[in-house]
Amino acid sequence: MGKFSRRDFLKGSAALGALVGVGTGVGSSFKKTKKVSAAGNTKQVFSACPRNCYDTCSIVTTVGDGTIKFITGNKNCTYTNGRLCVKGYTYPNYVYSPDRVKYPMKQEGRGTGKWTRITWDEAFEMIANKIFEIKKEYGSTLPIALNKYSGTFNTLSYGIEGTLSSIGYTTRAQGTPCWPAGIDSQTFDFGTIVNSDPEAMIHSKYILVWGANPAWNSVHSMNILQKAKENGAKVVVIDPILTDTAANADEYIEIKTSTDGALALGMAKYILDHNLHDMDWMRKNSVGYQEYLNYLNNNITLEWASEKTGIPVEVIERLAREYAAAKPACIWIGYGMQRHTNGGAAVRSIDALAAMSGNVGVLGGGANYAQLDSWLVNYSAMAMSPPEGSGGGADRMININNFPAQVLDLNSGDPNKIPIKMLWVAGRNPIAQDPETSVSYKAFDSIDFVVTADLWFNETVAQSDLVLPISSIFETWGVHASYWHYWLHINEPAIDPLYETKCDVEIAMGLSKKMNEMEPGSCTYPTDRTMEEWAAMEISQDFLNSKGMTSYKDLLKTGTAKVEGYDAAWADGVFRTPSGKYEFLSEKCASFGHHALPVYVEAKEVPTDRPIRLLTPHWKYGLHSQFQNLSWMQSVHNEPFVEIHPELAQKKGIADGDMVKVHNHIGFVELRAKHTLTVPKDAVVIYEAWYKDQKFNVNYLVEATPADMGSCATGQAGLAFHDQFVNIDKL
Amino acid sequence: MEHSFTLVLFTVLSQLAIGGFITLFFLDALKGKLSPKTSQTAAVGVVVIGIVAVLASLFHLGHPFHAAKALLNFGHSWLSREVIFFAIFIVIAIIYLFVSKTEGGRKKIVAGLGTLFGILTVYSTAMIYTIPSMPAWNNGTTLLAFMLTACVLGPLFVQTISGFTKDTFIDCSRYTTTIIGALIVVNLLIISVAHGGSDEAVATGLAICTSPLFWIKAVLYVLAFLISGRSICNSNLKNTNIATILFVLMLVAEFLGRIVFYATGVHL
Amino acid sequence: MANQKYGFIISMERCIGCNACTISCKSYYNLNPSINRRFVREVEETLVGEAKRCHISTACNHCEEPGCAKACPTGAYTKLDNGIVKHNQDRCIGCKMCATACPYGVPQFDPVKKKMDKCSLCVELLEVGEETICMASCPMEAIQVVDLNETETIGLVDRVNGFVNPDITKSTTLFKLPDATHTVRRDL
Amino acid sequence: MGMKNLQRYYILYLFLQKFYAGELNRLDFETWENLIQSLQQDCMDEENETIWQGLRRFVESTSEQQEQLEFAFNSLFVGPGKLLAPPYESAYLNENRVLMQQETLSVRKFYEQAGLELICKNHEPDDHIAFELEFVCYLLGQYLQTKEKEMIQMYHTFLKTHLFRWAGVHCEAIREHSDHPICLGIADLLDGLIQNGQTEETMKEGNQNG
Repeated sequence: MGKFSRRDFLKGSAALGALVGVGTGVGSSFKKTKKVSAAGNTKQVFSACPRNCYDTCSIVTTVGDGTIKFITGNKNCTYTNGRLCVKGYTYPNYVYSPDRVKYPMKQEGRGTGKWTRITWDEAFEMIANKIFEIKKEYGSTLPIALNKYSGTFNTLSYGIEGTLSSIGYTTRAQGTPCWPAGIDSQTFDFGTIVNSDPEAMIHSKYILVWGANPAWNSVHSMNILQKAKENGAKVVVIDPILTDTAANADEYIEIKTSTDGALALGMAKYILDHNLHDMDWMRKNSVGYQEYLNYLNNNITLEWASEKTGIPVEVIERLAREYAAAKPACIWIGYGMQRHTNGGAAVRSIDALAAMSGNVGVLGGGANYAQLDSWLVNYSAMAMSPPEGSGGGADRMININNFPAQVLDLNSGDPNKIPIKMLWVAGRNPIAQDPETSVSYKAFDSIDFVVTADLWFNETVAQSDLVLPISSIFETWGVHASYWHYWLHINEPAIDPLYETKCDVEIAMGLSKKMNEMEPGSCTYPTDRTMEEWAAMEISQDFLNSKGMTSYKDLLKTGTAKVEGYDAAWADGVFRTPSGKYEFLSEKCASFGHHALPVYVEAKEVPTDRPIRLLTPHWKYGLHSQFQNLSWMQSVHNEPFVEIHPELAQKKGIADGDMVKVHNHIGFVELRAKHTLTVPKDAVVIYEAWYKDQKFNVNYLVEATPADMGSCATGQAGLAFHDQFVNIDKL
Repeated sequence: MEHSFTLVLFTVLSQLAIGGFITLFFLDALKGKLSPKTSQTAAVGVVVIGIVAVLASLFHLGHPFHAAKALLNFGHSWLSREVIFFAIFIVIAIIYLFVSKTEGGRKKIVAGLGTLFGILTVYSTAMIYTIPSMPAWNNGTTLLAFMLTACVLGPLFVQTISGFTKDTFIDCSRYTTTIIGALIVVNLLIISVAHGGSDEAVATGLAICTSPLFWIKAVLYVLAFLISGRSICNSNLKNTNIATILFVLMLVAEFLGRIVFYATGVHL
Repeated sequence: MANQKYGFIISMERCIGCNACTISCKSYYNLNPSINRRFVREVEETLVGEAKRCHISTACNHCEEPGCAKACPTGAYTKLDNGIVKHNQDRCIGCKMCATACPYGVPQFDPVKKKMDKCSLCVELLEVGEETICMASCPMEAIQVVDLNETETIGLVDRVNGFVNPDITKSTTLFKLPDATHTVRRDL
Repeated sequence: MGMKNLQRYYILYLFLQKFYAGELNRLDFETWENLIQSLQQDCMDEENETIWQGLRRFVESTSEQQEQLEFAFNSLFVGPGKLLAPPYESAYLNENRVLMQQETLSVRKFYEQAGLELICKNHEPDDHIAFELEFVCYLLGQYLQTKEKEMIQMYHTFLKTHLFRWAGVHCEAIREHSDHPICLGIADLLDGLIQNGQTEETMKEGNQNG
């Protein structure tokens, strides 16, 4: 186009001279074109949902004029049957919201809102300078911390871990908030987590859904449960809350929160007393069964179990009888029931119940919790080695579940402690989602430099010095696996990245390039691959071989393929425990300070001054701080509420729809009360969610109480999210 | 209900215009009791008010410029019928302007036709709202209330006009008192019918009773009833000033009442 | 075409009140945020047997005697031979009478187009043998669009307590009521 | 319409374009003052009071305020937070406040009909106000240079069917969410141009009818 200079037609204009001197000329954003784009030119590509969700759906995206027109599920995946969930259907709204973070920006004073747009080059330079400065002062990169978790499970998003590894030894937020106690339990019992293919639940005769709410959190499995039910299986839900899952089941049993272990042991005792257990299986496949059976005989009675759980003896008896008689019977162990100070012990008791009744290794059976076996990926974006001569010796781990407190401790000025000077936040909104929100703010204040990579402006971005705009899955490549079903999806870009957004691997490559320009050899992250090459590198040869594929291109034909061999987990009887057998008695468990047997551990005591339990399960229209902020979702729901049983409400003088204050010793929230008969009379339920432009954040009420297990498999104990106690008053 | 203020304006003003015209039919065309100036002025008033009503109703539409399409469903829609009847009414009222100076049959025919279409309009308006999805409205009270609005405002309007034209006063105090009394009775009826109806009707009844506007209207009714009743036997009160006061009181009362009507309707 | 009579069958046994139908429909038809063509409502917890969460998902009920068609002054609504109550937006002048007249409050006012909007039963998809968006999107397969002339309706009901009486306009939507769930609740 | 008017509009649109492209955010105060002074000189013949109000606001802005311009600019038009006055046509015209839908694509089509395409097509929405203004300047510049009738026709049509359809609401949003004199001045300038456009439109119609 050429720049416009001072033109004849504007002779005598004083301003033009000044304007021409500023920036680029007229027409420089455009180029000449001859074509006029034809409407209706559409193509379909495979995408995949990277959210932290059981269902990890393969998506078919219809693209026209370079823009997303509509999305549906991928029919090639039998797990989803070509359907998405309510959250998935909002993606077009998500990608094209004008409120996305669009450009790298820096803030003059955290929380001031004084943002300046900068180029990626400037952003990389800022980060690189800070890294070099820290390295110079401390001799290592340990004062640099990464706090990343489950905002996206695209395996290429692990490029952010790779970024930090490629600059040296750093500090990492280690662990996972939501499921580690159960992972440890299954690690002690089976050797690791492996669940039967959820699609095999269709073969089950009896399904115990224990502390899970698939109607809201795994809707495609809910459909499988429904089909199993229509096939004649009996579906029983054990939960403190009468969830939508319970509502669609044959039977619902309200259990007193945090006493699940007692119910499992009571059922096992009944089965043992009535000789319904599978002695052959135990002899052949397990160790420590005699000690376990002795424990049942000597320590457990049904009356005791009934007293603990609040479930009548005859119901426990019937449940045990039905469970033992149905062949096969499966248990779905949810994540809700292990978010307690005795949650890991409870999962061990349930595992033991499944094992002693002969339901492990059986098609349509199992004690199904989660799995990572289908993650046949190379983590090539993540696995990076530090530059030669890096100081610090090894990465330093701090507990993700108590991150702010640990940061404050390191930054307390103690000369023996290496402080945290720089924080990189990715795939998380810790200020809104971590417990003890007020402590989070203090921890951020104690850190010199905070970089946050996100798609949305949230509380954490507001407390950052630098924000990096991240592309959505529709704008980049990806490889996605589930921690529940066995499908592996490929994700190809549907559209060009909007604005200046980049995915984590592109950021890693950009930073690496900059750092090596400034100080050669200071970063090991490779910079010479395309995103497609990175995606191709993620898919393991094992996976390709098992599917008879020669390259990732074969996977692009269907978008998804299933890892086979898991119809019945542990069917081969080869367990990954030290003994190679199922371990009723686990020395490893004992070595982590727990009882070697799956014994009952008392629930956390209810404080007298805060007698009402607060349950904060996942919300159906969102996933942590995602989705509920979109205008489409707001059109069906946009106000937080607390569910309260009418009897409790009456005692507190709270009418349906009243504004109430829920409070405890660390904070409070104010919201509307909703009467419902579906919650216990001694608890209230608030669903955790992020509502845009609203103050509500339930984490003001949640204390960072650790669960009993988690440190074996994930490095850190989980969080006892459901051992929280509050008071409630009408406002 | 949303956007109801335009509907309040339309229904009350159209009923006022129709009531006024029917009054002309009786007092002017049939009985010849009005001076040409009064009947002319009143007829102009009727036309102007009618047109204002139509303009107000257009604001209720998403696409006011396509209002003509509203004529298309005469076969089924009471709204179409209302539009057509009222349009005809206004045309006749305009014709009446030209024939009002003449005497005899032609004037009577025009006035009679106008009266007929006026009544048809009020009937159609009422039928629009007499629908099962609005239980509290779905009975004869809607029609009664709309008709009475026309009946009470029309003569008072003409009397008020006659005040301005310095015409001789025509006493309607018995009639007016009776109609206001009837309005009070109908309002009691509306509330009691609602309370005896479905959940939604009960909710409507409750909303009416708790609406401050309703109670203001009630006070205005009682006041107007007392003044009008007093004027039956007190000839000092038989004058156009009193009629004007009554007209203003009842016009305000009907506006408030109609606001309450729309605001309290509870949908199924 | 003439012998078909399309209508919805909603399995409340399957519906979990997730609103996937509402959002996918909104996405496909690019509806204004303030309006929806489907409505998911919570119904009485004690609808069947002991208390539990119950939902109902409905759209336009494509009534036999549509109140909207009777109320509409422009004749924008037509009951087609195939059972669909069609709203012709070109005719609509946005008077909102249909919204008042519909016992289910189905037609909604689109504040941008300034016209009414409602479910068309995805007629253009049905005509080419495809499923409606809601039917194809429901992760629980709770929504079916069927030819009511050809479908066994034993065990289905036309009314749900808390949802409006179908007698007024002869709604054609049928429901499979949820089974009662046996519940064991704690005594406190 | 007089050439002089068009020349003045060209300068005003160019000024707005530079502003929305973020190119005036980091000027030193002296350059800024000079720019505004010369802009005022160029606008001597302008009769629209709103435009003058905007120009006066520019003059009134202090050097401190001018330094804060970028922050105010970003919170209104760039982010990273929720955009208080989104600079995209579709943010106003699309029913869902969703970008890159038919509203954006129709702007794209308009550019294509003029033989132009954005270099950053599919990366930045085509209906960003800086692009629309640049396009307006291009059409106007072409006309002033070549006097091709087609260019001025496209110029008028584009303003009528695109920029002027939403810029008014956009200006309201600026006024609602900002108290920065320069941003408010920009809203005045834009509003003034819309007003002039409407007056000319009526005059044109009057001429045609008469």
